[in-house]
Amino acid sequence: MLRRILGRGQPVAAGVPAATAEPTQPLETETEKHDYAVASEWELMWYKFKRHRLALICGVVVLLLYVVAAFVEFIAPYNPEAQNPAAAYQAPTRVHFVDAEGNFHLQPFVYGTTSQRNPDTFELEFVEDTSVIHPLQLFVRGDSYRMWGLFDANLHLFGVEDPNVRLYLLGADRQGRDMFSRIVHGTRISMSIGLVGVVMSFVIGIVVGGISGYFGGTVDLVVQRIIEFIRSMPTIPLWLGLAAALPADWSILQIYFAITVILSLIGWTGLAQVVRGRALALREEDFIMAARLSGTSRTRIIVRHMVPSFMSHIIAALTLAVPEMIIAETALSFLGLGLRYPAISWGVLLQEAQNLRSIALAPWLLAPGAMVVIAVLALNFFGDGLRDAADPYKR
Amino acid sequence: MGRYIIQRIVLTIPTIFAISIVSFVIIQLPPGDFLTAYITTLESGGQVVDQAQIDALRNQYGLGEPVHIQYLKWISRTLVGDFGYSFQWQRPVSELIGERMLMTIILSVASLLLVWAISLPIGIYSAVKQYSPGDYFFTFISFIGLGIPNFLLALVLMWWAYSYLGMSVGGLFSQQYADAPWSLARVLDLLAHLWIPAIVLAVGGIAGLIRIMRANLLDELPRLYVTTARAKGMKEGRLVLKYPVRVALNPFVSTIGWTLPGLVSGSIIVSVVLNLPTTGPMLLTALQSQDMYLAGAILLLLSVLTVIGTLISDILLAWLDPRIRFN
Amino acid sequence: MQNQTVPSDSPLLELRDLRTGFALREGYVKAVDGASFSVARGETIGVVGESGCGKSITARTILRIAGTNDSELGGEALFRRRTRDGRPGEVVDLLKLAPNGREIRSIRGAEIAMIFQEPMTAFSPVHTIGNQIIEAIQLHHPVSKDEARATAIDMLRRVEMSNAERRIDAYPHQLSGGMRQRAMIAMALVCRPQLLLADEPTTALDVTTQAQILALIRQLKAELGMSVMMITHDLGVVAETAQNVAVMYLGKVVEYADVRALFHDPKHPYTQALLASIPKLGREAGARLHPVKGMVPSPFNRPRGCPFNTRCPKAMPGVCDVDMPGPTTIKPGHTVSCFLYGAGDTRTEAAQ
Amino acid sequence: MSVAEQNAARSSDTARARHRLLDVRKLTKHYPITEGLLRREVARVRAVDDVTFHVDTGETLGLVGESGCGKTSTGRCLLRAIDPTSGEMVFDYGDGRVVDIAKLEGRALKDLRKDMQMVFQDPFSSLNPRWTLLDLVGEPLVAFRVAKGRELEDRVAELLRRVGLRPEYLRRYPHAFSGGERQRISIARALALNPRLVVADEPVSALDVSVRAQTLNLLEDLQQELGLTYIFISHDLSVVQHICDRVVVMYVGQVVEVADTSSLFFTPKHPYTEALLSAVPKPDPDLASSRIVLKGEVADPSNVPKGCAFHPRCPYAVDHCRQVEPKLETLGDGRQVRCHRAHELSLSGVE
Repeated sequence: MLRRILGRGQPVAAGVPAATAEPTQPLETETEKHDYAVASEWELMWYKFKRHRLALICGVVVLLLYVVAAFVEFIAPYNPEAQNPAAAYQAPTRVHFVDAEGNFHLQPFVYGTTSQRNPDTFELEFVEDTSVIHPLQLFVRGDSYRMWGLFDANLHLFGVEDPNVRLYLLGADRQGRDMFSRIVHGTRISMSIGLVGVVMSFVIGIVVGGISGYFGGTVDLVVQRIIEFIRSMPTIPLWLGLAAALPADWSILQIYFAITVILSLIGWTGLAQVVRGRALALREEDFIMAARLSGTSRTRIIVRHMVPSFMSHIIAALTLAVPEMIIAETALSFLGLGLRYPAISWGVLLQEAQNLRSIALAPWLLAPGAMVVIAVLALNFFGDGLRDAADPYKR
Repeated sequence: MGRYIIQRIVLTIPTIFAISIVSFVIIQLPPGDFLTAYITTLESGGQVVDQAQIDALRNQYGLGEPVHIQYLKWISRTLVGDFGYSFQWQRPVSELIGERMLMTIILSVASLLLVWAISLPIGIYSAVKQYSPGDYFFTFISFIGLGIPNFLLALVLMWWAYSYLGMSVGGLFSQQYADAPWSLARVLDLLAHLWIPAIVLAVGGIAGLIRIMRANLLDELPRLYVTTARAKGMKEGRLVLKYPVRVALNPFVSTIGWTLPGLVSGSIIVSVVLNLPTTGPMLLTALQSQDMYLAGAILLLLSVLTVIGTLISDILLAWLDPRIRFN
Repeated sequence: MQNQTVPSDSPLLELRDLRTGFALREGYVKAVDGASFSVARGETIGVVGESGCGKSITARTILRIAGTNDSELGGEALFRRRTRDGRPGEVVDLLKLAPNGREIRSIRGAEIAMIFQEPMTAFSPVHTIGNQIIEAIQLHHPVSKDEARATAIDMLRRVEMSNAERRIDAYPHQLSGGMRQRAMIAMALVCRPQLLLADEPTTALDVTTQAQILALIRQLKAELGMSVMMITHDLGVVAETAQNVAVMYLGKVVEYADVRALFHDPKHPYTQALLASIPKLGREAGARLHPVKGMVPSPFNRPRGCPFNTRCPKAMPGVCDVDMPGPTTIKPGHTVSCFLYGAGDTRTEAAQ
Repeated sequence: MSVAEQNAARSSDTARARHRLLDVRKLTKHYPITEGLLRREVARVRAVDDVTFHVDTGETLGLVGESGCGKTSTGRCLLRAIDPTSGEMVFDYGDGRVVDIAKLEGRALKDLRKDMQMVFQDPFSSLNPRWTLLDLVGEPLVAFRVAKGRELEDRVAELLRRVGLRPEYLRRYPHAFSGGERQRISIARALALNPRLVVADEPVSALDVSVRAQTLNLLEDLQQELGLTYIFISHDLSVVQHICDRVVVMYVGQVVEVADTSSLFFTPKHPYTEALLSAVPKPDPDLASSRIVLKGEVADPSNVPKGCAFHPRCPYAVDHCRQVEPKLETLGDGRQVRCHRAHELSLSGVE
């Protein structure tokens, strides 16, 4: 409000005064002004984004999650399918710095565990064997895997050297599989399905939104009605209906793509509206007309004027659409209509937590849910920051 | 206004038509026609299949005829309330879903009311006291609320209540009322159980609408008409409620267009987790066992109800906003 | 609350070194930095200046509606209130009143009213104009809704709105720009204020509509015997409406004079430059304009010394870019803040 | 003779003899108002209605009127920024080629851009904030493949110098400039291809008073140096009087009066022109405001009154005006006016 009152025609951005036209004018802070004056859109956006501390941190978290998704085999200490009946529902292994004698160790370590059945409840109980210390180490040889389908390896980021001691950072499931390794492996599908789904929605959205905005008139009206229609439908039943029709004998990869297609079939509407809205707003901008009057070709106007003008907005909208996809996949898989065993995603892992009794017995089965929350929050805050920074020229 | 309402109602007809097509497509999606699946089910159960009955059904549903004839047969029966036959339950669909549909509506509407009752005042507070500790607190909470999928919340709540309070929070009725006929006591029992799933369902919506109300109101507060009202000598509190809040309410009301589908959507999955007698668990099992007429009917009714809800909200909005009413 | 006794022939409003500052993220803005002038009863004073000169903020500061509560105020704004029976009453310093307290609210709308540039956005879009005018009446007078409505219709008639009985129930978007501004004026004047702050009331309007609105304000001013503060960037509007004029530049009143002296014998180099830079209708066509060189400096980067020294053709190096000139009285009723006419009560930049 | 006229005369002596540059005949632009999904036309907005005027080389033609009078639409039709509904716009390239702008397509339309350019009102929205000055001012040069690389930089630097900006600003973005400077950038871009005609749509309305004069002087200087022809669209009569040689007054999509500036301002022939002149506030307290205050409001272009469009507000209207629509008539001295009573009325202009 103040800005509106104070200066009708003056940009008061970032505290730097407008440069002066008259060469006779003194320019005291020339260098400082110069930086700002020649800052491109992306630099201005970066200045603005940087001020948003939380978004910056969340951006780092998102980046980390995708790094994990890329290197799951290496980061997970074990093969996610490695079963160990003796360790069913074993509680998370405690990582110690101080041993039973009270000595401090700089390197964290764990104790071996022995299990015994409680004679009264018949449940397995786990007891730490404090006699031997097993230090946690970096770059440990362990279960072998094939990295990206390219080469075989058995190096893991961390672990315990002794193959007889299993490390369950987040406990074990019913079959004694390491939850931590499984969650790390789930990262790949859960995080990528959001990305792939958003890319697919984006393609549909930009095509439909572009057509709508380009032709305008009746086409636009019809497309708008279709979008409104899709948005007025409750999505989960629709997803369920479509997902239920997927043949049971499809491979993981087929199901994976089918699910992303199903999610994007409904998810594109939001992006189409962003694209259309921006396109309509841009059409009103004088600089588009000025470009046309300068003899610039239609293609060049689209490529050099229009696309850069909504790139930043689209990127922000895409980022904000990823968490929706992640939640949708998790929900579908959780209900058993999305990805299925042997695929590993956070949603699939959460299926184990459907039973109240198992959660009560092993609350760590909810850990994949915590990952979903972390990923979704990080993406939301990050996307929010992007959106705020998306228009550095806003007056 | 009357013209607007009629126009708006007419516009929902193609929407409902489109919904019916989508539902029909989903019914048709599983490979093979459902009768074959039905026969297989019966035979595997060791029952003898009556060929005459099969033929009658085949004729009734127009199986083997062109798709549009099948659709016409299906939709004309649906319009008179015959949603087909559930093979899994061996009962007509219409008998199965009545009460569950009612429960879904009750749950969704209760959540919607909750969403509004909570997010409106908090949104106003957050905007008026922008950057105050209270604003930061609610902003933070609402971001968290937006990030937690409601079925996860339901899971955690269930686990927490079970492990620490030793109680089960699932269901909408106590055991003795579950199958009892409606009575005052049953209604009270329902209300006693309703609030937990309603809150679980509402959290996401509350968080979202707090953000929206706050942003809308922050847009309106610096407007000139607020200054004008202040220049008239109005008290600050009354001024905020009468002008900017009133204007910010319009986009807020229009959010019903997606809040309602979201709530209905969420109620499916939350009901599965909390084992509520709504359409959710029934839809899931119907889809899993490919009991497609049941699934299709639920889908159709949920969507139509959502569209009607949106229609009501649009009319409400027009009543609120003279700029729509007179154009 | 500070009440002082002042002789009854004192002005209606007297600004003494009025200052308003805001802390924005981009820096501290001295939006108004020393505005002193007074408004006599029944007088129209013009406040002119370019965008960002602080003329709007000056008016809003008087009503205490400038920005949020974190704005910093300085100086005095002495306003002579009206007693219940309409005689001149006690004098209050508006700046010392609680920001949204009972007293300032009883002045707003009732004794000092304001109209704005954009009549579209100045009305709430979802309330009828009648609703908003009736509210203005009922805020200050204990009358029934019906009485208030009758008064409102009467007022709409006085602003020459045809079909007032019907238009009172219109929403702002149903009226044209000129009609909205009439409704705005009706709302502002319905409680018969002593002072009307008109902030660019005709800038958004077409010339012929502008002429109608200016004529209307002049006529109502005479009828109600009120004073008007006409804030505008248009020297033509000032010349036609005002008796005295304050010229503002970067938050300072650089010159104050009666309208004839200002237009025929401007003293401050800024006023002179401003007058030389506008094309005048009917003046020998083709005469070249003499623009003020450069741009208005950013409010975040005010020049040291006289705010105009960077653009002033008569700037004296070592004087004008060091110290701030104070107001110097050239003859009664004509003051100018410029070292060419003396230093006034000089204050140095460092001292501030 | 105005400065502008002198300048134009001087440049025409050296360059090209003064001749008809653009002839606009019966230009019309109607916007249909549609309703419903089928886009049924329920009414039409007569934005530009049967507009006829001409522009000679080297002169500045003013297009004045209040908002909604169609002056901006007319300007945009001339440049084919929007397509006219009907009418002719005959443009003479001066090298033997004469074209009807309304009929140009493709290559030929693009060629026109070299000779006709536009300066916009809003200095903020008319410059893409993501482009540097080099890109912005160089855009037409790139589009027509006139220059690239080093040569492009030199040409743009020269253009910047010409409009009073420092050539070092080449790499800067528009956000570093104030409104007045941005308008200079806009002017530099319009001049890049050395056009013959520049349509300036309210080029100074968004600027502060002191900056306004700088920009007007710049436009005058450029006209003198480059022998430019201007169509100057404005609602501000004092600016129009200052800069224009001839003036076209518009009201609700129609031309109501055309005359050279001094005749129009001192002896208007149309009652609307008279009222307009009288309504302008004059920056001189001694000029007694004996002003004609028009009743009512500008007519709605989608619902133009029958007869003369101005009759509901006209103090001189007679029955005939309410019935019959007047034609644009040419008076003896070459002035044109659309009024039944033009011959009998004696109207007053500015003193």
